[in-house]
Order: sequence, then structure tokens, then C-alpha cells
Amino acid sequence: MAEINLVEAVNRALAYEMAHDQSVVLLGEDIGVNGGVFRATIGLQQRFGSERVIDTPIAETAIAGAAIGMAAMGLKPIVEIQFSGFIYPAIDHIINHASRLRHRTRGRLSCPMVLRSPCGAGIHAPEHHSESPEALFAHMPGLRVIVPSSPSRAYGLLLAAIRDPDPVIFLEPTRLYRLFKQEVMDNGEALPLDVCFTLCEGNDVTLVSWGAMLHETQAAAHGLAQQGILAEVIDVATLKPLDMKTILDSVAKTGRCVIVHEAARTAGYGAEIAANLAEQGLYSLVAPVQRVTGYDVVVPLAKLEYQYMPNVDRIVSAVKTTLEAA
Amino acid sequence: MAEINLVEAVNRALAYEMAHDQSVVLLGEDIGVNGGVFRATIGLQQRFGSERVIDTPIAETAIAGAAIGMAAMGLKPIVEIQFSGFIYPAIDHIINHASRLRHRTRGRLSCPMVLRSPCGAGIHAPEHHSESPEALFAHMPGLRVIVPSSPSRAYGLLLAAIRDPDPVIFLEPTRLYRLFKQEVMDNGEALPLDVCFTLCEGNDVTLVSWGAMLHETQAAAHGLAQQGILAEVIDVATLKPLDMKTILDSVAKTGRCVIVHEAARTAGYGAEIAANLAEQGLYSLVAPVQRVTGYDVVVPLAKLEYQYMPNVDRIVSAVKTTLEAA
Amino acid sequence: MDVVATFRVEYTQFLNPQGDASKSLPEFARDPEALLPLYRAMVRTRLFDAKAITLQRTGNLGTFASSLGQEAIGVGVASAIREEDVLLPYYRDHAAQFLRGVTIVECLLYWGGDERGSDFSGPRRDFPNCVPIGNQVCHAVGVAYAFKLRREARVAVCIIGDGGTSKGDFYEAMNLAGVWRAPVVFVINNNQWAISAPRTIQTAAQTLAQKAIAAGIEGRQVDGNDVIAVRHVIQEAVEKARTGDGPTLIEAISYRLGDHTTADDATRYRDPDVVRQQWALEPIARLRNYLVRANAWGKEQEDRLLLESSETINQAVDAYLATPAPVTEAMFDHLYAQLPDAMREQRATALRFAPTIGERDG
Amino acid sequence: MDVVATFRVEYTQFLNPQGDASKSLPEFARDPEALLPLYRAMVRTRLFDAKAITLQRTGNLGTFASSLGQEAIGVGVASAIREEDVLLPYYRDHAAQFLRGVTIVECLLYWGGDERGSDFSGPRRDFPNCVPIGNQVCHAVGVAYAFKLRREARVAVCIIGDGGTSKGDFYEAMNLAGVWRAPVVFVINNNQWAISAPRTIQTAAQTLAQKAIAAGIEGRQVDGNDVIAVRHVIQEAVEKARTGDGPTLIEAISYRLGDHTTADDATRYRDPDVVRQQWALEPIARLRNYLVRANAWGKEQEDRLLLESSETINQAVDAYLATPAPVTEAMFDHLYAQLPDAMREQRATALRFAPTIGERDG
Ligand SMILES: Cc1ncc(C[n+]2csc(CCOP(=O)(O)OP(=O)(O)O)c2C)c(N)n1
Ligand SMILES: Cc1ncc(C[n+]2csc(CCOP(=O)(O)OP(=O)(O)O)c2C)c(N)n1
Ligand SMILES: [Mg+2]
Ligand SMILES: [Mg+2]
Repeated sequence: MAEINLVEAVNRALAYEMAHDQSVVLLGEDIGVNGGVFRATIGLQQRFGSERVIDTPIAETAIAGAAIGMAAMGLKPIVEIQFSGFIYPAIDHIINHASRLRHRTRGRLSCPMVLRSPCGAGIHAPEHHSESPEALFAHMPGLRVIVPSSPSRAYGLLLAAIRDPDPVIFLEPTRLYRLFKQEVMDNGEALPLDVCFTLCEGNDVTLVSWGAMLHETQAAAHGLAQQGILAEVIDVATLKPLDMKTILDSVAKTGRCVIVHEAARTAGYGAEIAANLAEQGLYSLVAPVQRVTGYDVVVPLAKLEYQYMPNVDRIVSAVKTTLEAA
Repeated sequence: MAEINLVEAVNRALAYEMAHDQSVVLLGEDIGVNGGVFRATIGLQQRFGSERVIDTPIAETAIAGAAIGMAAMGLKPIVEIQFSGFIYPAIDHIINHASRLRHRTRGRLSCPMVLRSPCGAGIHAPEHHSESPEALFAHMPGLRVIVPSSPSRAYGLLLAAIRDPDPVIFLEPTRLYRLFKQEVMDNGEALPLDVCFTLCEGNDVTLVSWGAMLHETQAAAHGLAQQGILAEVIDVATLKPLDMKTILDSVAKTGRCVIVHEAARTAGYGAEIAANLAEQGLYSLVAPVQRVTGYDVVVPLAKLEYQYMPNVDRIVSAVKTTLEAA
Repeated sequence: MDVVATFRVEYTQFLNPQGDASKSLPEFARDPEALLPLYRAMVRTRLFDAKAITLQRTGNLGTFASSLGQEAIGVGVASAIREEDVLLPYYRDHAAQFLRGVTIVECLLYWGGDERGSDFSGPRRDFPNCVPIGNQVCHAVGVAYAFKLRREARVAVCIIGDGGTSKGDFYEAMNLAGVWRAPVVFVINNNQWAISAPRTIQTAAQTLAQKAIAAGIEGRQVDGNDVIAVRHVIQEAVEKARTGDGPTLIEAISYRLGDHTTADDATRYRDPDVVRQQWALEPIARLRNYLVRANAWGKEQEDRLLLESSETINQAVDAYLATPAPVTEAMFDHLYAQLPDAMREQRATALRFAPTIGERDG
Repeated sequence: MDVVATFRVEYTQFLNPQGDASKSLPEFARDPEALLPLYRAMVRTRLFDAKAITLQRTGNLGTFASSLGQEAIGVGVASAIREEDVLLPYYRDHAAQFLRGVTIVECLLYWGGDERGSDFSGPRRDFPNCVPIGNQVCHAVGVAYAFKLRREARVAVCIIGDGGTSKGDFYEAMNLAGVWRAPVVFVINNNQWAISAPRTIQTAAQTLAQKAIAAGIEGRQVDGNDVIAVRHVIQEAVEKARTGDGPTLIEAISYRLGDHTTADDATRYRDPDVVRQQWALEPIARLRNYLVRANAWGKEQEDRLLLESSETINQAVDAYLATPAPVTEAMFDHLYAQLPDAMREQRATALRFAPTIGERDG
């Protein structure tokens, strides 16, 4: 069983499903001959042909719109948006059509598509290449929103996303693409799309995160463990629909919760989780919830991106605060 | 002093500022000869000319983009998007440019523009005419987001928005356009953009809302008052930046909070307020926070839109729940 | 300076405004009898539009967009394509939808604020009305790509308004279709108005057909009030697409004789005299004059058609008015193939607090 | 069928690839001496590009987009417009920016990941590089509208790549400019590649200039490797715009001789032989040949130019490398004219937890 990184896991999942389902087609910019700017689709055009792995013009609006037309006709289009900063021209079609085609036709037509896009900062990319837009999509009825945090979860969740009969937004943290490898069985086994994953158990505090930030969150958990503080770490993975039960059960046990995400704080997805705690977990909370997030600023260029992103110190300090409280 | 409704108040504010500031220009679809589909700009083209009140082609992307170019050159463009369901093609320019032009040029250029759009359901409009997208914009760094709930606040807040040196998203609830009138002095006095408005005081529970839903919220407060339950009603008005202090002070007094908004629940702006309570107001809370919101579904067509929107019964019931709690 | 490229835009008309054949008619139109279905369809649509407006005025229908004066476009398009082709209409295309098999009741349900109106019978793969201007043009290219990929001899046909040609979607999609040589036909209903915006506010281009040149595809202009010309030009474009020769843009020139919708009052922004002049060009009288002169139509047939059509429409209206409003939980149905557990509680809340469902007037 | 509209696209070239004048030169180019500034600017840009790539390779610069082979476009554009005009560049336009007064240090700071690079001296009203493809075209139309409204004799000039012409922004903006007769010039740097996508997968249109026809504005093609032709055509378009005669689209045909950016490896998707052939068309040797034959340039001047330019560049590089990184709080500066109180706490948190700022390599 091979050790592969996250971008390779994405590639394997795409290859597996294309081999097993003729209706799967890929479209996006530079995904063919070039294999994608991150090489997520490398080898796929050679293997499945340029009719199923389509290099498109630079037209995110039409790419998303065309994918909807394909999906309505029974294909399973997988769109790659080259960077999440360029996803915005596609939003109109995602919210006004993809997310509601089934609903507005009472099930007569549907839209089984996946929109993949790299996301997040930390690779010294140019302007507009470091966005974390998950909260925007999580607010849109009719969508599923997924952010994987490891090669194995990327593989299993992407397979599930492709097989899901409804539109799925799949955001891949660029910082994790090559950060670490994992043994991943290329056996076509999908992961469930409606559960959070508890990565390690602990009774002192619940750490909730997703995507690249799980890396810092787990590092913080390790550091805390040295000091005898046992954190339970939860990977939300599927932001929408949200498996709040796993989080509530954990907080019922720990009484404390720190939510970590890279996106800007205000109206970020951490707010939704914290709000649910205030509604359904209030009596479990022995300390105020803490959100450790990106600041409400434009993601700075490379020189300051690590000043922008939450780091281990911030997470540890937030945990300490919750422990001192009450 | 004349009694005017909300859409008239918008019209007055626009007229006042155009008369006093030559750099203000309006652009949008059908805003000239036709005075806007809701008549918000009626009479303005006749009065200020077609060079300053511009009927544009149907091109929301270019309208938003052109406004940014105008603003960078010292004009103060006010864009009207005909309905909020058609705001999405403008999002790319709002988040990638309007919200960060000042930041990315270190203040060399700036973007003093206002993007106005009707929002919300309840007028039996066709598909895509009943959206409440405020949370999407509230998540974007560098913006201000305002939703007025009365003629006088619409007048004062719009003036403030136009005079603000940075981009402002101004969402006008269509249901309120003609729902009621108020005495509004057309004296050019702006309201502050960084405070919530406490509409009525009470010690039993804090009701937080904005836009059209304040109408139901206040009706609920009235009903509760009959039963001896005194609710404090807060109009957030400016969602971003958020004046959390007013809300926290109120909850410190009441110990209970119900947040009401029309937009879909998940990752709606109510989550941000509830999250702040879980972080900064936990010890004040004697009962779980309640969010009374639109459901996580596509806003249904006219036949079911009132089944979708929060109503007085739901608000009252949520208040009762918080009162029974603990 | 050397010229590196030249282009031209052609215009097609068979029947002039008086209903005289300005040139020899295409094959399908040689026998006047063959034109009767087109005539009947246009008349039925016009009667329906009048009825729908009355329903709206009396509080029995929501905002409605009439096709008054543009019936030849929808009828010409729908009569030129096959059942297995896919139509991607915008909100002013019920003339075409009716010919495709969408029922009057379904159309009324949609405009009455009931999603079930878009779950229409007949063309199960046709798209629902596209309300956001221009989006359907992108969808059409994807639909066409699916046909091409599966080697199906099917064509996607979408319709857009003159105002819609200002939208990025329109250009991106045409350009993409050109690159893909997708089997798609783009039809512009140039009714010369976009709500209050005259055609001249939309673009400095002298024709809308020439916008095809930007995508490297063929663009043609046709008299949109001449149903024979519309059907002929569409048929050529559809067969061209079907045989793998790529997309075509067709600008059908007509005129919006009515208000934009029932929510609009056109007298606010346009001269009634101009509208009156445009009545001289409208498609129904034009074809009737031709048919009458060809002895294929007369007062008796006309009276019967009006009577029968009105009856059909009235029966449909009764059925529509008798249709119970959707149930509250319907807003949770079909959101996803299966409702996520996370949403069950919301559904229960909706059922618990739902106000009694409004009557037709909402 | 009657023809209702015809169009043509013209192509301009003065110097052929060998550097011979294929026709009599425009006024400004009659005196070879007058061409030396253009030549020097192109050479300096090429030396800069080479240096910037080295800096990136050695970890002293972020991803960088070289203009190798396309220097004549930026230099031709910038030399044809006035200080008070406004340039809206994309990310491959430092050739133009340098002539406008943007310093090498500012350019390096930007690509080094420091916003201060966009707070450039010289053309204070010029826009910063536009990274999202096509957006700048919309901004340019707004800029031009402001000039027109205020009766200022200024012109907005934006540049976009061939790939950018597939984007809705490009079409919507051109169309809007046509309607407004806005004083704007749209320049396409057709370097025939969009990362790995050849010009042919962007559009089925035989030229990019013809896309202007969709907007009803003039579209012209020019040899983008002939700086004289570029400057001439731009100058005509700019003066036309300045005198109120509206927008122009200019397709400048060149070739991307280098990788897309330092993050790209073009050997993955294109034939090196084709690139080698394209070197025979590049703009600098072409103009040098002309100048040498005109006895306006020789080895001695060439050597001095290379030497002086390298020195200038090296000094700038030293200054860039010596520039301290921005302070952490900078990310809160200029977000709004005044930082909202609600954000003070976040700023404090940032200062408290900021890791020590990385070296140039981040
Ligand atoms: C993206 C978008 N912007 C604005 C609107 C509001 N709107 C509805 S119809 C219309 C005019 C459309 O004119 P045209 O395309 O000519 O079609 P017509 O109604 O004349 O048939 C507008 C602006 C919309 N539906 N979608
Ligand atoms: C909207 C958008 N989509 C995708 C990208 C990613 N991207 C950066 S450069 C590029 C190719 C641009 O090609 P072209 O317009 O020809 O300009 P060139 O780089 O060749 O000068 C792409 C797709 C982007 N920057 N913006
Ligand atoms: Mg029209
Ligand atoms: Mg290019």
C-alpha cells in the first residue's frame, strides 16, 4: 500500500471514479496536458481522453454553468477552479442553479456535480491565491461543503462527493497538498458525508477545526498533552450538512471548546458551530467558547501570511484561557 | 415634516446627497427614466441628468467593476442591483477589488462606493427575487454591511453609507418599502454606522434582529408585553462592523437572547451574534440562545414564502423557551 | 494596413408585414395547410397571455410576463426542433413551451408561485424558465456537450432577450460553444426593450447577430414576426448543429407590444404611438393575411379557433384555480435527493409554526 | 437573404522580423534617434526579467511572471500615453509600468509578497496589477467614465492577455464602453498561451480583434513584436478616445518566449522547437537591426546600455533586499480609512502572537 500526499489522493480518487463511472467528466483550466497547476489531474487526460478531461477557456462563469447543463443531462461533471480566489465568478451559477435545480423542478432535474478548488494560505502564492471561502458556500441551501485534512480523508470524501446525487463544494487546502503522506488504499471506498471525525480523544477540552488548520490544531493538542492537558480533536470535514452531535457529545464531556479556522472571523463557519453550542450545548459549557481564526482583514501577501494564519501559540493560549475560566 | 415610507426615504437620501455632492453618481438597470423598478430613484435622472443617473445594460459584473473604476477616480458611485438574487455576478468585483483596493495599494487608491439592493421575501415576487445575502458580504473583510428597518434609519444610514470613504453594501428589505410611513426630516443628517439601535427596553429577554424581520420581532415584543414579558428589542442595522457591546450589555441585563433573521439559518449572520455571546456573554446567559431564522432551504415561490419566513408565533415561542429554561 | 478578416450578417424574411411572400417559401411552407398548426399555436398563446394578465389583475396569479407580439419566435423555435432536443427557455417562452408539451396549468402554477409548475410533463429534460438573465446560455452549452460526448444526435436550444446579450454569460457561453463545436443554437428574442431600456442602451453594436463573430460562430438575423422565417432559420441551425457543424446565434427581431410584465407600466418610458406603429408588423395578422389569401383560412375557421382555444384555456384555468396550494413540507422536499438528518428539526418547526396557507392571491 | 452588416479587421506592421521597414514609418519614428528610448526600455525590461527569475530561483522573490518576448507591447503602450492617463495593467505589464515611473524596487516588493509594492510612485492614479483575469477591463471603463463625466481629456488604457478574452468581464466591459463611448483603449497581449492553453482552445474566433465587433467598437490587429507599430496603433486609439470618438480594442500579436511564471514549466506542454522559431520574431533584435542599419546604434552603445542597465537593476535589487519586511500591524492598516473599534482586539491579538517575520524567502 503506497504512501501518498493529499494531491495524489485527489488524483487517485478522480482516476478511480473515472475508471468506474463513464459519466464522470473533468473540466477546468490547465487540467489536461498540464495536469492542473497543482498536478491534481496529472495523467488523467492521457488516460481518459480529452473529451472527458477538458481544458477550458478562462471562463469560470461558463465553466460552472456548463457543468450544470452537463449534470442535468446525466453526466457527473467535476469542475476544477484553479484557485479559490477565482471561484467568485462561479457563485452565481452555484447558488442560483446548481443548488436549486432539483428543488425548483421538484426532482425532475438534478445537479450531481462537484466543484473542486484549492484553498487557503501558506504557500507564498501571489495575490488572490489564499482565500478560504467555505462559509459562503455553507450558507447556501442545497449544497454540501467539504474540506479534507488528510490524504485518506481527501480520497474517501472526494469519492463520496462525486457519488453524491447533489452539488458538492470540495475545497482542498493547498498547504496540505504536499505537506505529509499517508498510506491510502486505492480501493474505491468512500467515507460518509455526514459525520465529523474525532482524531484523538480527550476530556479536558474540545478542539474543532477543518482543513489545513487541523495541522496546527493537532500540533497544539500534542503540546498540551505534554503538559497533561488532554484535548479531543475533531475534524469537521463535512461543514454542510453539519454533524453537530459529535461536537455536542464531546463538549458535554469536556465542557470547553476552541474552534480553529483560517478564514476571516466574522461570519466564518466557526460562528455556526459556536452558535449551535450556545443553543444546544450551553449547559455543557463551563467556559466561554473560543474562536481562533484568521483576522477580518484581506489575506496579506506572502510576507505576512503567517502573521495572518492562526498558529499553535494562539490555539494553546485559547485553550489555556478556557481552562482558567470558571 | 412629511410622512414617508422606506423607499421614499431612500429616494430622499439619494437626492440630498446628489444635490450636495457632485461626485455622487447612480448606475443600474432601469433607474433612470423608469425611476427603478421600486421607484427608489424616481425623479433623479430628470433632476440630475442622465450623466449622473445612468441606465446601464444588464451586466452586473461590469456595473460593479465600472463603479470601482469610478470610485478610484474620486467619484462616489451608488450601484443599484435590481434584486438581490442578481447580486451574485457582482460578488467577484466586490470581494476581489472593492473591498481591498485601499488595502492592496496601502491607501493610494480607495473605493468609496455603495451597492444598494432590495432584499428579502414577502412581496410575492418571482423566483430569485427574495434572497437575503447579508451574511455573505458580512464575511468579506473590508466591507460595511447595512440593512435598514425603518424610513428614518434608511435615510440616515444611507447618507452615512454614501459619505463613508469605503465600500458599503446596503440591503433594502422590499417588504418594508411601502409597509409603513414615518416622519423623516430631510435635513441631510446621517446616522452612525457603528452602533446598534435599541428600539425598546426590557429586562426579561433581548430580541436581536435587522431589516424586515424587526417588524415581526416588534410585533412579538408587543404580544409578550401584554403577557407581562418585557423584551428589549435591538435593531442591528449595521451588521459589519458589529456593535456587539450594545447586545452584550442588554444580555447582561436580561440573561436571555433570541436572534431573528430571514436568511437561511446555517452560517447566517445570527450565528456570528450567537457566537459572540458564547464567547463574551456566556456568564450572562441564563438560558440557551435561540435563533429564529429562515430554514436552510431555497426560498420557496410565493405560495409558501410565508411558511418560510419567521413569524410572530415562532419568535414568541422561542422567547417562552428561553424563559422556561433554567 | 492589410485586411486580415471580413464578416457579414445576413437577414431572412419570407412574409412581409402585409403577409405577402417576399420570396419563394421554404419547403415546409409550400402547402399553406402545413402552416395552420403554427397559426393556431400563435393564436392560442395570445389568448392565453390575455387570460393570464386578467388572472394577475384579479389577484389570481403572480407577476406574469406576456409574449404579446413575439409569438412567432417561440412557435417558430418549438416547431423546428425535435422532442429529444432540449429547450432552455427564459421567462418569456411559454409560446415555445406549450408546443413542447408543457400544459397551461403547469405554466399557471409556475407564475402562481408554485414550484410544481416547473415539474412539467412533455419535455422532461427541458430546463425550467431561467429568471436570472443569461445563465441559461451557459447551461445550454453544457447540455450540448453532454449530447456530443455521448454521440447523441440531439441539440440544445436556448432563448435569451436582447437585454440578455449584455451579460457576460452570453459571451462566455457562445465562445465556449465555438471552441467545443457544441450542438447548440442560441436564439435572441430581440423585442427591442429590456424593461425600460431600449435596445440602444444595451449595446453600440448595429446588430445583435454580429455578437457571434466574437465567438467565431455564425450569426444570423431573422424577421422575428415572420414565423416562416423563424422556423426556417432555426431549422437550418438545428440541423447544422445535429450534423456536427457547430453552434449558431440567431437574432429574431420582434417587438414587445405589451408591458415588460404585469408589474410594469410601459407608458412610463415609451411612446404609445411607436407601439401602435409596431402593431402593423405583428406576426399573427401577418400569417393570417397570407393564409386567407391562400384560401387556407377564413372567418369561420377563425371563429372556431377562438372559441375552442378559449374553452381549452378556461378549462385549464379552472383546473389551476382548483389546485390546492403546496403543503408546507414541500419546501424541504427535493432540496437534496434525501433530506439530511440535520434538517429534520427545521422541517418539524416549519410544520409546527406554518401559518395557514394563503389563497391564490397569496 | 440580404446582407445587413459587414465588418473587417486590419493588421498593422512597420518593421518586418528582419527589422526592415515594410512601409514608410509614422511621424514619430522618422528620426531613428527618437526610437532609442523605446529600445533602451525594452532591453532594460528584458534584463530585469532575467534578474527577477534568478531572485526567485534563489528564494529571494515569490512567483514571478516574466514578459520575455512581449516587451514591445508594454513599451509601445506606455510610450503612447500621457502621464495623466491611467494604466490598468495585469500581472505581466511591468514593461509598461517602468516607463510610467513605477520603480524596480516597487515591482520587486510586489512580487516579493509586500503590498507596499502597489503603493508605487510616478503614476499615482494607475491601478495595481490585476491578478484575477479580466476584472481590470471593467475597472477601466469606470475610470474612463469618470474622465468623460468631468470633461477631462484623459484616457484609460488596460491590458489583458489572450486567455483573458474568454472572460465575461472582457465582453461586458467592452460592450459597456461602446454604449458609453468611453475614452478607453483595450489592449490584448496575445502571447498565444494562457499557461498551458494555446490560443486555439480559448476561442474559435480567427482573430481576437474581431471580438470588438460584438461591442460595436473598432478592433485592430497589430504586430506586437514591432514596437513602432504598437506605439503607432495605440497612439491613434488613445487620441481617438481623447477627442471623444470612443473605445478601441487592439490585439497585439506576440509570443510568450518564457514559462508562464516561475511556478510553471512550459516544456510540459509545448514544443521547444516552436519556441525557438518564435525567437526569430522577437521585438528587441528586430528594432536593433533597424537601428544599426540606420546607423543609430552600434556595439559600443549596446555594451554601455547593458552595463548601465545591469548596474541600475543591481542597485535596485540591493535596495529591495535591504527593505525590512512589513510590520505585522500593516495587515490592519488601510483596510478601512479608519480601523473600526470592533477590530482593535484582533489587531492586538495579531501583535501578541505574530511569529517573527520570515526572511525574504518567507
Ligand atoms: C442577472 C439579472 N439582472 C437583472 C434582472 C432583472 N430583470 C428581469 S427581466 C429584465 C430585462 C430583460 O430584458 P431582455 O433580456 O430584453 O428580455 P425581455 O424581458 O425583454 O424579453 C431585467 C433587467 C434579472 N432577471 N437577472
Ligand atoms: C479569473 C481567473 N481565473 C484563473 C486564473 C489563474 N490564471 C492565472 S494566469 C492564467 C492564464 C492567463 O493567460 P492570458 O490571459 O493569456 O495572460 P498571459 O499570462 O498569457 O499573459 C490563469 C488561468 C486567474 N488569475 N484569474
Ligand atoms: Mg427584450
Ligand atoms: Mg497569454
